[in-house]
Amino acid sequence: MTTNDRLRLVRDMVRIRCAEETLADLYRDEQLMRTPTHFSIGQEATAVGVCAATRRTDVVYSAHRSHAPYLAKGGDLHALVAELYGKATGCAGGRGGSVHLVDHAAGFGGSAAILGEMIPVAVGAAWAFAMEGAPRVALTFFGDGASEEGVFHESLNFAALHRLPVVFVCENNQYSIASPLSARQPAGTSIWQRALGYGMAASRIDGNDVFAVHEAARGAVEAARAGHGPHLLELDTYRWREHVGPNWDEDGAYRTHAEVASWMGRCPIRVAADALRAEAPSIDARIDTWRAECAEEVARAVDFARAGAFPDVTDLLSGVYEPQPLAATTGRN
Amino acid sequence: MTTNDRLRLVRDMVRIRCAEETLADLYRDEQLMRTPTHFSIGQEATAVGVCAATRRTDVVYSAHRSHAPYLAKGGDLHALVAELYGKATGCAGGRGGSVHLVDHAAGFGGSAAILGEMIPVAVGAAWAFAMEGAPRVALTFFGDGASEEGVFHESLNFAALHRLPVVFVCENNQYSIASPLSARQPAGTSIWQRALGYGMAASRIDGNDVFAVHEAARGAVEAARAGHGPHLLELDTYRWREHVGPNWDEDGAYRTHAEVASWMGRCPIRVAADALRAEAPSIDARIDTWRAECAEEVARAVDFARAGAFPDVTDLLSGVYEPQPLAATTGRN
Amino acid sequence: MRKLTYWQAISEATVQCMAEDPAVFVAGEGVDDDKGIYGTTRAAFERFGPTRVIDVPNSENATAGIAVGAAAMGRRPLIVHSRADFLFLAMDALVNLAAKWRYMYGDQGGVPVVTRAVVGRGWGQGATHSQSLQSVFGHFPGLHVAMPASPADAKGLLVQALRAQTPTLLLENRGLYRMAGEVPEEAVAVPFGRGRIARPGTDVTVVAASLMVHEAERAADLLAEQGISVEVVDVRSVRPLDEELICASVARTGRLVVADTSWARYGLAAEVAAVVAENVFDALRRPVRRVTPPDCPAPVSHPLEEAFHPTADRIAAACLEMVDGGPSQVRKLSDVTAGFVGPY
Amino acid sequence: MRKLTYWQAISEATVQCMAEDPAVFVAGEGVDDDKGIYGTTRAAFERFGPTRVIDVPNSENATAGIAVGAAAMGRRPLIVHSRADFLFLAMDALVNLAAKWRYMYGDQGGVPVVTRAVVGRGWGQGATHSQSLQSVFGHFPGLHVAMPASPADAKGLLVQALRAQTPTLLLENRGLYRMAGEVPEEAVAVPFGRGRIARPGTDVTVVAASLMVHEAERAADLLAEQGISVEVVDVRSVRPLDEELICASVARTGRLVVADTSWARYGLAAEVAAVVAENVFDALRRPVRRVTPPDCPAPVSHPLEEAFHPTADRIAAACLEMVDGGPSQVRKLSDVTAGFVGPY
Ligand SMILES: Cc1ncc(C[n+]2csc(CCOP(=O)(O)OP(=O)(O)O)c2C)c(N)n1
Ligand SMILES: Cc1ncc(C[n+]2csc(CCOP(=O)(O)OP(=O)(O)O)c2C)c(N)n1
Ligand SMILES: [Mg+2]
Ligand SMILES: [Mg+2]
Repeated sequence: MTTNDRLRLVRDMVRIRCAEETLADLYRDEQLMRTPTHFSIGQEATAVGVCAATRRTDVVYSAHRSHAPYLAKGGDLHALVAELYGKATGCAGGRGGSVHLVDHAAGFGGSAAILGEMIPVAVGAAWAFAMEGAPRVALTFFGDGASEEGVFHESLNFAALHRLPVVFVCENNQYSIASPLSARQPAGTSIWQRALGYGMAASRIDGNDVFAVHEAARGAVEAARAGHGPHLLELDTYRWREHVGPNWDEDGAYRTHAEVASWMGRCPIRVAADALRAEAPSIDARIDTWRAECAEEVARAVDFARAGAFPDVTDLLSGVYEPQPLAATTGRN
Repeated sequence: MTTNDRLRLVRDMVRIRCAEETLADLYRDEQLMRTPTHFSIGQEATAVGVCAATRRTDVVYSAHRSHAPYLAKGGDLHALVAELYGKATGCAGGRGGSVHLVDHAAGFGGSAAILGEMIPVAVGAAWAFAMEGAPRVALTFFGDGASEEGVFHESLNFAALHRLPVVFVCENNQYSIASPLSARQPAGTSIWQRALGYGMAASRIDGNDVFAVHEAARGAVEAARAGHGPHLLELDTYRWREHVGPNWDEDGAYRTHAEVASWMGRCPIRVAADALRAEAPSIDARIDTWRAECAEEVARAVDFARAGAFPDVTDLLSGVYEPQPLAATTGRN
Repeated sequence: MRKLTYWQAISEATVQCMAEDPAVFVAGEGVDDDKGIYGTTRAAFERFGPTRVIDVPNSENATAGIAVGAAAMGRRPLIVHSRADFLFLAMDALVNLAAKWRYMYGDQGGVPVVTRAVVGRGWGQGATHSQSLQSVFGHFPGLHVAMPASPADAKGLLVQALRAQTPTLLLENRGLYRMAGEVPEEAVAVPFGRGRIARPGTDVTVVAASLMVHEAERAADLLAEQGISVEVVDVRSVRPLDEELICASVARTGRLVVADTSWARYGLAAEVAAVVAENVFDALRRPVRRVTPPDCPAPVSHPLEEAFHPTADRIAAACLEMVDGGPSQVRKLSDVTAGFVGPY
Repeated sequence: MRKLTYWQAISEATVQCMAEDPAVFVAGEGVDDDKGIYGTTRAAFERFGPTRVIDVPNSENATAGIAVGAAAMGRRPLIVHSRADFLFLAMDALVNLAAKWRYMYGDQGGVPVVTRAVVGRGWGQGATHSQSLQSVFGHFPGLHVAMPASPADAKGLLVQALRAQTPTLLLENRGLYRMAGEVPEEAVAVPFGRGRIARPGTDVTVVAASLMVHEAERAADLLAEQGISVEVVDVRSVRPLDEELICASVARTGRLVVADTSWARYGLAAEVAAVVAENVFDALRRPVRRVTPPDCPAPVSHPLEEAFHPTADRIAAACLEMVDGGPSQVRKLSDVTAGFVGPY
């Protein structure tokens, strides 16, 4: 990786951080984004490190914590913000909200709010690529909590059985809402090791080290593309804000200020900047510049979102099906 | 284990074999047992070896291939046969059929026809025992095919997390209906190893060697009882007859005569008899005697079943709920 | 009588039933959480601790099967889901096993698994966080399914469920938790299968459950100003369903509106209409009207969401249309749950 | 026109659609099996081999989600379940994701996953191997759900499903596979949402789907002997539902019987009754009757099973009751599927 490549990873993290922090403030203050929203603040290295290892033609699916994967894969920022504002100009036309982002042009296949739901979807996409002989890879982001869903295992089994080009990206942020891993998975075990039971390649990486994530992801994505089958990446990281919503919640109800602070000390942007300082001494100034650029970009996106029209209420029923007549009597299908 | 204990295991296998062979003949010839029936002929060592390691107060659940676990746990033979004939005297009053056997007095908690369904049920029973501090163990029989259901993994995770007294008994007979393992699970992997991903004790045993099965099961059951948590036993075995029904199906459609013959050469009764011959030279004569005794017992059970009344059609609606009035107008709840 | 909110009534029922029966325990994702599922499980956790109010992994299917197994061994599990939509993952265990257990195993005992599930609504809950599955579960013999509308019923039906031998689903609408009402101090059971006349009237019958009972009552208030008398029937449980009460009301009024939070097709509204068509069709003076969400998934965008959820206004309009010679318009109401403020 | 059995018609549709569109593939537990799901997938396997007719692990939830992913990338999966009861395990992916996909992601394309599922019946299939889930899936906007009664419709509706952009569930009753009927040689699509008058009549309307259409026709034959003229409406698809056809028929006859293989509560029979109560209530001269299984799980024991499944006899009796002054009894018929011989 060249220094420029590495700088680009940092820039992408800064951009996502800046976008999410701005959106969190607006979300809290304005109360105009009426959609349950799960911020990735503190977890940017996973999305950025992984997505930078993909091509535009590869397709990424994610769970509810979706802004970072969407933006990292190249999803349109304007369309994201408009979606949060519920506007017709949103990436899902205002119908889906924060948990149902999509950008086909960028290769972001969709995010979903039901735990584990997109894991088999990525496997199915990979199966389609394998059937076509297309050199494409499917990826799916999900949390440590989602790995407890049976469909996670069913999906791993199927992907390994057919050696499909799919990369399972588990963002292990240690919690499922307020439940720590220790309340949900047996002590002394880990998620990546379960993949070994399917004969699948798997690795555990420091998810706050964007370069390590990127290197592992590149290996996994290219191996998948070359027909060597699936890979599971378990990326240890941490969310700074509350599970859903813009606030901080280090009040001891389920985690302490000290725990949050220690992870903030390992901020993925700071970790990357520190690692780069020797080869790019101007890194801090660059970060400031990027932050300013991104603030402007986000401001424009917010303006765009605000200016957009709400979906027309008369369109409430359109798009349930491909166009077809409803029953004349009752307007139902 | 004393020689007598070992002889009793053989006797139990002979009894189950004899019962199932007789029932298979009647099932085919009379067409009076109108219930899809999955025989365990050839797989007797798993049920007998495992159940002999349990106490009456322990509870066993099974999947559709349920006669052998039911009988091995001490389930009433008369009530089994009557159930197959659909009689009110059946163990489930004729309502459940072959796939819904139950005998609470014997500690046979139930069998079910949906793959994987009884796996969490055994975990829940074990949880109840743990909550009560009762020295009881729950066990669940299921096939290699059922281990592909997500609920298998969810159940393992939960059992390991809470170190529950449950033993997972996977009868790996190499097939799910006509699908070989190779079409369903990744090459080079095995079911027992997946349990290791939950930090659970697990072992793979020759499922046609009743003594090996018994020893492993005793260890697993007693460890569970002592609070050391769950265990998964993968028992390699083979069914001789077709998946469902009384016939042979070694016609090459999905398996060959040679394959079936090779497993019949490793008949669990013959394997056990050979192993015992040195310490119990009369083993073959004993087997003949047992067979004769069991034939009589089964004949009596068949007479009992035939003599029993069908459930009264006027009782069709009873037992859906604890007694309660139906809607006066339509007889519905 | 003293008043409690809906969530307090559920909390109190849980604590009282746990105190009276040591076999009762609560399990679910986040039930031990600070927020305690809108407060409903918090008091139980504080009083009985983590051995009886137990957080579980995100494994809805296994959790339901585990509850069946625990119930088969004499425990009384109360499983809680923060959204009813997650029940699809638990449906095999609940419908193929729990519902059929007693019958299929020859009536030798049931598995009284009690499941509470929250129906989301508002603040962009969207297509997969706002579904109310009463008809989907209500279709299956062997289950009880209830939708308490008042704090008293929220308590009484839960008490009944935790004492009886039937697997039961209780659907609770998020919009109800902060509503207050009179609730008996004691743990008094409310039987399943008996509806209640939430408000007597003579011109039109509105049959509803859960949140829609309140919308119907608000519609009734509105129409009373115009001299139209609406009878509101709260079915309380959708299985068993109190056919007699519904039919008796329609026999009196001759007009039926059914209001429901789920879709019309194969929904609660369909069943109520069918019961009337079977039993008192000749009392009907007007076509039956179903007031339900339109035939689309729940959208997120605020104006669409507002148009999606059925309200008092739409119930009132449906009633008005039926009453010959009545006024053609009434003033507009705001949503009964409009008090909710974000962020969520 | 040449005749095919129901299973042959499905097989032919599958082969023709696979030949016409290389994106179509078949997946399911045992679809590559010798027996080929009652023969329906065998010809496809023989012609297109294991890369397009693919056995899958016993993982119904993942299989459904995988189908959604494959469809999102332009493939056309046809998933087959040997029993509809297994669909509970696939319900999250089908209802929470496939059904909502187009709408929830802003109408940028759908995921045309086609699912075939066999409804069992007879030979002690029992409580968990004989359920027909039309109303459970039919409740949800975004899906198409059909229940072909004839070989021609089995072919035509499958062709339509495999060419359209909507996630679709096709429920096939096991008792129909060996029935023969005229089937066009070409792959001609039958549209969803258009029912058919299976038999015209003037005295009573019987609305049914799938196997119950045949039971209704047999009941009609029987009653014709008594001078009673029964009109049989085959709805073909339960979502969309052909309300116009149903209402037009009832408007003519003034009498409605709905016959269904699933329970009355919240079932197809409820919905049809509701549609009539909404639109042509004043045409009704008699109370609506639902002929469905009684309110219990399916029992195994033969006499109970016989009493459980609704038959031509019960339909005929329901019609008779409605026709004023008609005879009070008709001769007894045997079950339309009585030809099935075991062992199973
Ligand atoms: C099937 C299902 N069960 C429960 C939930 C409720 N829920 C939403 S997010 C969440 C936590 C998930 O934790 P994890 O997968 O680790 O992701 P994180 O939020 O930590 O990123 C839960 C339990 C859900 N959306 N879907
Ligand atoms: C959820 C579900 N899917 C599919 C089936 C159909 N089915 C019945 S038995 C069986 C084979 C199961 O194989 P295995 O678990 O290995 O048990 P075996 O029959 O070999 O003893 C299948 C697929 C089912 N009963 N339940
Ligand atoms: Mg997490
Ligand atoms: Mg097997």
